[in-house]
Amino acid sequence: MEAIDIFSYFLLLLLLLSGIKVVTTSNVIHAAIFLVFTLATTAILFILLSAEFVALVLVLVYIGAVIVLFLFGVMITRAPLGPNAELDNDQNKIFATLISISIFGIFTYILLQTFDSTVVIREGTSTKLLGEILLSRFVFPFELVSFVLLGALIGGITLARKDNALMDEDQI
Amino acid sequence: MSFSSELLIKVLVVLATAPVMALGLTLLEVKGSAWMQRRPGPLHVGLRGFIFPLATAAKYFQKETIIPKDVDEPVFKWAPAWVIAAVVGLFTIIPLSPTLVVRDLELGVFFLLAISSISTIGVLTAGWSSANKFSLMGGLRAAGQLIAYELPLILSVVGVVIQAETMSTVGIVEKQIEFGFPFVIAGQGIAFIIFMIAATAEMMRTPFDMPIGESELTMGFMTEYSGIRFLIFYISEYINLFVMCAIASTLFLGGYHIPLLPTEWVNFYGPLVLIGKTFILAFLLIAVRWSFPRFREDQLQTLAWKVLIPVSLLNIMVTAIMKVVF
Amino acid sequence: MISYFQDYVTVGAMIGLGLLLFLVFISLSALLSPKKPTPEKIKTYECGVDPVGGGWSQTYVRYYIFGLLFVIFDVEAVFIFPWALNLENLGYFGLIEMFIFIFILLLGLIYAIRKDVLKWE
Amino acid sequence: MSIQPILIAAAALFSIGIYGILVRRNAVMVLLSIELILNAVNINFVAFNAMLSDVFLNGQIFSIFIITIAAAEVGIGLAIVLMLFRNRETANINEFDLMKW
Amino acid sequence: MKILKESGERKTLNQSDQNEFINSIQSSFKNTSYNFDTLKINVDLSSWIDTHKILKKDFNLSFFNWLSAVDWDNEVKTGDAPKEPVTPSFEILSCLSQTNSNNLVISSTVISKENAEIESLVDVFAGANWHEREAYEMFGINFLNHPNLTKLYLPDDYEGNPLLKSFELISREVKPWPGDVDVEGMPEDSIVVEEKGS
Amino acid sequence: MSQTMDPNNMPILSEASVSVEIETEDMTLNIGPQHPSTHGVLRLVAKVNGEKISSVEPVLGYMHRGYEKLAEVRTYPQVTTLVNRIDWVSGFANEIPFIAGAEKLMEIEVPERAQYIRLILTEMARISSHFVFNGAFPLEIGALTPIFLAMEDRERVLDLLESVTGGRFHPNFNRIGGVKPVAGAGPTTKKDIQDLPAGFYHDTKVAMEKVLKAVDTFEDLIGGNEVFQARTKKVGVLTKEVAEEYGVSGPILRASGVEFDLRKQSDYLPYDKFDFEIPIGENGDCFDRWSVRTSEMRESAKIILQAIEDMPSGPIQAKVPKVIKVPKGQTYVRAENPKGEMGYYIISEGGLGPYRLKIRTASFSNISILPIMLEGALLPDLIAIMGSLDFVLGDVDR
Repeated sequence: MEAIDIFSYFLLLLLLLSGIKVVTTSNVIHAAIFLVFTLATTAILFILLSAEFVALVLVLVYIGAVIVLFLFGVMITRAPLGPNAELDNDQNKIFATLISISIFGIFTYILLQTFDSTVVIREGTSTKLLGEILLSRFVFPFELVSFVLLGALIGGITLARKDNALMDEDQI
Repeated sequence: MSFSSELLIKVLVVLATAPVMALGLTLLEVKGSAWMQRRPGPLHVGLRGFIFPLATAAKYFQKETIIPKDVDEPVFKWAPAWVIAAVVGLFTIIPLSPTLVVRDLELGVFFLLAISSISTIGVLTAGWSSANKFSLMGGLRAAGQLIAYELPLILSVVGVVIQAETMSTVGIVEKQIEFGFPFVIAGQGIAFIIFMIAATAEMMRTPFDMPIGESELTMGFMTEYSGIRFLIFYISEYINLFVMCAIASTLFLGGYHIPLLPTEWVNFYGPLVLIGKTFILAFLLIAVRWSFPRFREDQLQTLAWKVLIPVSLLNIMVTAIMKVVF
Repeated sequence: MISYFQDYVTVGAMIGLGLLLFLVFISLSALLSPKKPTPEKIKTYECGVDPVGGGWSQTYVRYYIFGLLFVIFDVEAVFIFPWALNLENLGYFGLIEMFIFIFILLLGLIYAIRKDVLKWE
Repeated sequence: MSIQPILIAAAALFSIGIYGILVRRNAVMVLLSIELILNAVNINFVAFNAMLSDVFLNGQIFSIFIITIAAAEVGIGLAIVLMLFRNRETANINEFDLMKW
Repeated sequence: MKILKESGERKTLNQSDQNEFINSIQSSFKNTSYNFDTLKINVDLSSWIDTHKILKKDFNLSFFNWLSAVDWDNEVKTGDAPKEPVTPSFEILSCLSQTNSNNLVISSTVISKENAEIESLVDVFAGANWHEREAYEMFGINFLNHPNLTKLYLPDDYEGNPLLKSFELISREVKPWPGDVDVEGMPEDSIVVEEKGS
Repeated sequence: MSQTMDPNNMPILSEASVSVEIETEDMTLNIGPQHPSTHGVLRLVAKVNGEKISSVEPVLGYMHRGYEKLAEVRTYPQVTTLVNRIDWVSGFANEIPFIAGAEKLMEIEVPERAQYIRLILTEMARISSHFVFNGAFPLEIGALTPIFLAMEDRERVLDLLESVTGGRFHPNFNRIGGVKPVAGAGPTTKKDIQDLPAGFYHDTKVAMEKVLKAVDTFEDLIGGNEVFQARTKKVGVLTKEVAEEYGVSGPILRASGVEFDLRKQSDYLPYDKFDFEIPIGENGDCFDRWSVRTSEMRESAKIILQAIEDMPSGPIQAKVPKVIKVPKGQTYVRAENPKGEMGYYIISEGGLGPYRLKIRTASFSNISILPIMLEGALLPDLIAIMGSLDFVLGDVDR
């Protein structure tokens, strides 16, 4: 086994641990920070899978922007500093554990059945090539993305604005 | 030389230079501000005041680090780490010559933008975890400002990438040598100005220092920080000043090269040229800092969203048209 | 491929160096500095009076909108970079593609400006 | 390296996300859990891309699109949470029973 | 860039204008006095608010200078007692002036010490707010209809009204009044000075 | 939407979503007493919603020294030492109205030369006070350089004040009936004494030219700065009606467009002998307040230059009794101080000290408009507005 494989296993372990912390920690900000760790390990994993551009996109968009948005959201919804006992539905815990473990079980079974010993191939990806494909083969989804983003922007502004649309139009 | 020993040497060199550059810029700042304010500045500490920054840093090592009782301890304690890690990570792509570079990444510029966005989290969590109203407001202002000015920073670089057809920093400098002109003359003058404004805002220096705004928020997100953790924020600020100015000179001012100098000797004069350009740019920012009051939060956001971002998008379009048509 | 991994080992080493600097600073200071917390010292600073109210209340929704705008334009930047690298190959086709893309997002910015969410009353 | 451990880890991350969605009471935390799920999907795409050594980079480009859409999703999702928070003064999803009104 | 306009003509003191103003005040109000360049109107407690309204409206005294009180008492713990016996009472003083001349009026009314109450001027002059709060804490005078009659300077748990003549200064117990009167000797004759300072 | 509403009792949807705004418990922010920009120990209890201020309650009294009470147990000459500590940035100017009031009650005619010396020193106090303002105000909105330049220039003026009075901040130089001889000239009783230090006229001329130059520098460096203009223009607008009602005086009132300057309208010092202008503002915003003060420095320098030109010779001290007893009477004397109108209402019952001394200070009235001006302002504007009011806590609390 190569060193890089050992490192990959270590990363996967780290990924799962931080993922578990995201859903179990009782502090909202800590959860967001553990999500950063999850994403950072994912980014390293991407680099190992020779997808460097995707890894940096993950860092730029997720860690640099979406997490900040989450932190803003947490602060605006007035999450208390420190642990918050009321974060979880305690009565759901057993049920949720059962469901998630069974999903995991089914997935694992299928995966083990399907991909026996297929090997990942680590070879370089040219970002230039990626751009070329993105703008030729995927040109339609690419343009569509701009509409999705525009829609998200308008929708988000409409929802988050102070004089809400609900109040402006629906109220007589 | 094997890769690992080379890496070790490079890391050690950066380990030595990063704090030295920070101290050098601190000295430039204190002496520059003193010069602008008609006063002598530090005089009595060591060699005519020249080891004053070192003495200041040494002082912080001996100061008690007070951790207030209400803070969210792990977050509070680690917040400076985000900032310094992001800033030091940027040293990777600063080229002192085609070969004297920690690593010339293919995605160089993109890497710069991705990594530099990490420090936002450090600042925001620092403000939040302090459990102090001033810190919180400072942290929010800082985050709002960092994200607002990250966009012009990113977009102003795109013009350079279009012209250079590469994102590697060495590649960009080589392209400028090929051109014969640095990009600031060859079409990216507006982008350079936007980059410098955005970089000033990213570093939270006057006139964009309202996250710290000591007359309003006492010390902004750093209010509760003391001792060594304050020093880490402080030193990161100056390392960041160095990095940003070095990147700006690389992208826009021809980096390690000056026209007419023989390119085969670039390993000798390259570092000096780059550091020289960096310090000149840094001095420009220092002069700006000591001449202007700070903007108001809304004026700052208006400037970013209504002026800088549209203008930088326009710059991209114009550059792209020039590139395709000619 | 070797070079590619070396690239990112270097990046990892540099970011690690940042963290190392942090840890070295912290531990050096822990050795050199005193630690004598007193109740007064570890109180939250609020201009010399006892803090009133909780440390905190919710903040401007405005910041959220800035964050949203930023996310959207950040994503745009992600697409612009591969485009910028390939402009020569793509030619006029790429130019028009990206102009439509930028134009649509600019509409969003104009919408935001028109709705006055960037204004502070 | 075999692709199995990566895919299994992604599946595990997916299940963790599901667990989070079911257990968490705070709406922001539910959104965080959704991010875990999307991240698991991304890992799968990139891993498949590497497995197939796809010349068209379908997997990578798809994951970029997913990241993009996820960003938009978070933007809208948090905006909805904020609006509900305004109405109900809480980010607790148990109390978002608007249909009862 | 000059955004200021500077007043062109020089205003000099106009004695006749001032006399005219004093005459008009004296003809409108019965009980007035003009001593040491200070025009003072003594008004009844009942017409305290109305007087200010009239002064503001009819006499253009729109500038609110100050409001305060005097504790008239024969038995004093601090300072000198009045030479001639006075009726123990509070005198409320308020000062209004014009903003285009040196004209200035001091209105005065007297309230009893037992029932130290007076209508608040805040509705006429909003600026009276803090002055009345000061008088409230310093003298214990109650201003009726004041929006926020709380202590201005002193801590909330402070007891006593410092400016009352019956309020002792602790330092004066240690060193009784008038203390050592340490007056610098004044010159016997007026001195003609040689010009030396150039 | 309050949480107390029972969801079951809510009739229709439209009512349920009436209030869409977040019900904010506004964050209570203590600005001061230990805050970098409150000029001392002022405390503002501000209710803020994000960056916006919904209400402000100033809390005073951290510096209250009870001068009105203390004055009752002091003799008249002793009171001057108290009063020049009221507004310590322009200590000399505080003495003038009190001394003038005592002289009025005693019916003493002050020699002209003493009047001129008082006038020169008052204007110097005004210049030094405005220098402090010109340093502190930009500092508060984030420009750090002007304060160093201002302090350097103020030093020259303070040196002059020191050379005459022996004190830089608290000169205690006025005597009832005149002024003291120059510092170090020996007892006042000596026949042949020196009243101004040697070389005073020349030094003053040099210093005033420097002041004029400094004013030009400030108008360039501060007033010409785009960021400064953006921060101060249209910010903290005060209308003249509100200003008058609250008794706001001095440069702030003049910035709001009211042409009211006691130096022109009153006769406590012989200002009518000099040629000078009163700068008036148009908009009553922070920029005008800065601009009025800065222009005033130029006018003050002009007055001083004129005064040393035609300085009369003669005595500096009128004849007064050895132990000063002020006859029974009441008077109100006010003066145009750098911060605004300062007045003393002296009630004398014929004793060694005043029976009651009401001290009307400018800053007290000037900052009483803070709650109105700050309502709805942004937090950075709070600092700009506070800075533009140029108050001194000693002048507020007394």
